[in-house]
Amino acid sequence: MEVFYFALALFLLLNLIVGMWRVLRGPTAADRMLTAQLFGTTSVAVLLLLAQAMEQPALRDIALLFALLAAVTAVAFVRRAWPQAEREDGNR
Amino acid sequence: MAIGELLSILLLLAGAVFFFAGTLGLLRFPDIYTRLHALTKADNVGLGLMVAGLALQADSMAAVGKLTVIWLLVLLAGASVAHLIAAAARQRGIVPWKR
Amino acid sequence: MTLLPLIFDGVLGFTLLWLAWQLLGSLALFRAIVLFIAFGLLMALIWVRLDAPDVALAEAAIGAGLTGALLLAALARVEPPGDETANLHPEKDGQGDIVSVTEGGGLPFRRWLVALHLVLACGLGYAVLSLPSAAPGLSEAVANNLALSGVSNPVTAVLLNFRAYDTLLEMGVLLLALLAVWSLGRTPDAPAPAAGGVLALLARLLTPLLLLVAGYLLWVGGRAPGGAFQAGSLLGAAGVLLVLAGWRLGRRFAQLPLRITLVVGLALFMAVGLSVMLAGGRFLAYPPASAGGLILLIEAAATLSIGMILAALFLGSRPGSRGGQ
Amino acid sequence: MTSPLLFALVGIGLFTLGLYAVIVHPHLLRKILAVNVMGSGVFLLLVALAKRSNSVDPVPHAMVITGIVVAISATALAVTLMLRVKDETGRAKLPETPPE
Repeated sequence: MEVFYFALALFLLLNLIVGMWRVLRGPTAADRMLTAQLFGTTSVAVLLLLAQAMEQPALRDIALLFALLAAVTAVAFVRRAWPQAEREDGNR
Repeated sequence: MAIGELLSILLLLAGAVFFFAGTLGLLRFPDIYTRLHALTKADNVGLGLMVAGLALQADSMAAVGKLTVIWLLVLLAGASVAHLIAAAARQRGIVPWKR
Repeated sequence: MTLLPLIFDGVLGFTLLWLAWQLLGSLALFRAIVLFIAFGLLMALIWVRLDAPDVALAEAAIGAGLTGALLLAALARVEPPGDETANLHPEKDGQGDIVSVTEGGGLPFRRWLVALHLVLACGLGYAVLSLPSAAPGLSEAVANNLALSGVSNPVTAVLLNFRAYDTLLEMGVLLLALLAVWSLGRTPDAPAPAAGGVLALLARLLTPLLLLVAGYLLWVGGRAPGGAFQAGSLLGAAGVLLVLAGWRLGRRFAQLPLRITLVVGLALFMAVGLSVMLAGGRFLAYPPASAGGLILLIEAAATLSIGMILAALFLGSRPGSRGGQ
Repeated sequence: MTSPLLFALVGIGLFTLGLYAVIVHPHLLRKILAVNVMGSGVFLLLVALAKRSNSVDPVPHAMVITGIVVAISATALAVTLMLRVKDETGRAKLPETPPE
């Protein structure tokens, strides 16, 4: 069973690496941000699998933190990085 | 026990499939809105199936509860972020893709 | 059986290195920041694999919430808009090849620099590889004295009891950083209009949950991974979320109450240390009987202060320095 | 090759990459990112070396936790400094050639 968990975690990690292509290519800033969001969810899944595989229930707390904070970065992006660009776009 | 384990493996595998589909969609779909759609599938269904599979193996009800809370939180974050990004993208004038 | 975890770790390590290469070589700053956020996620996974769940919690609390928000806000202020955050079109920046970045320094200089860094990396690598493969370090000393510390989580015991000096001074460092930011920061905070709709709802739902989980981490820190720093970082993230949603501290709270909250962690830490001294002990050497309670007290105050300091650091300028904030 | 050793070497790699980027990039925000990567490398080395024997050494863990929190506050300070430089000079980059 432990091997299965690890294999699954590895599979998710590889998924994440493949998804990195979208961060590198874009094209828009929102696409990159979106991919970061997917990375967050994937990390939650990997952590839950590792919690089971390594028999460390404390790892679920880390997954809990990721789940709680998943939105903060994206909110910063929507509220700070994008509106700023938009406002000054209008001034030009 | 054996049936529970088998079911858990099936659920976890199904979850992995959804994560894979989400990544594939993220890479292959033509614009930001369709990619958002793909992403939320991995968020909601993929993680949901994984949580269900792991909950079958969990040793206490508290662990099951924590897993469920994590899933609900990811649902909340995923839905809100998808909405915020899509709204911001529309406001910025990114036109939805049409065939 | 033992091979699979090793493969997992190998993939993790190489991905981290590759990410660092890409993010440091990227010409587009926004892309570099997103890669840095992903970098933080992978770091948390590595801490888990190195049996350091306390560190992973701290990295998750800070890396997932604060770092990304801080850097994105900084980018919005520093970069002339219209190039990369705003782009609707594919960028024409090159591959993330760190050596081919053309700005600054001539080519011979670059070659020398690369050579020197290779020498440095090889030297450090040799030093690490030639270390003895098994070193108990201080783990035995900690384990032997754990019963006297008042807590059963060794990391918390080290942080708040055995090496409490470090933590005390670290609280001071945080406060100093905030003072420096307040005295240097000139850019006034331009409060965005209060958010409505989904964002307001999200902030209202998440903030109480963040407070609850912060309390949980603080409480559980005595016997399981968790503690003041992790809990404080969560409070800081809650503060950042509220700031982003357009919420500001009312004028009544922005002066004295805010300042009291900022220093209460350091002040209480000092007070406990000194009162232990007055009772005949040495500075910060708590009596074992009451150590657990004292540590929880200090940690609770430190959590509040750390959270407030981190949120104030994100805000950048002094709250209340402009009317109505 | 064991996992802790592997991660220790990755830490060295991160440190070196970060150091190179700090020297080479004139843009201040990029320097901030590079210093953060350097710091992560050092943290990684410390925690990896703490796991060499069977019993994990908690002292480096405690150091790294304080280090992570200090790193974020130092980053915030650096960002403020960078914004101040931008205010004074109009750009957040170091000049290509040093002033005479």
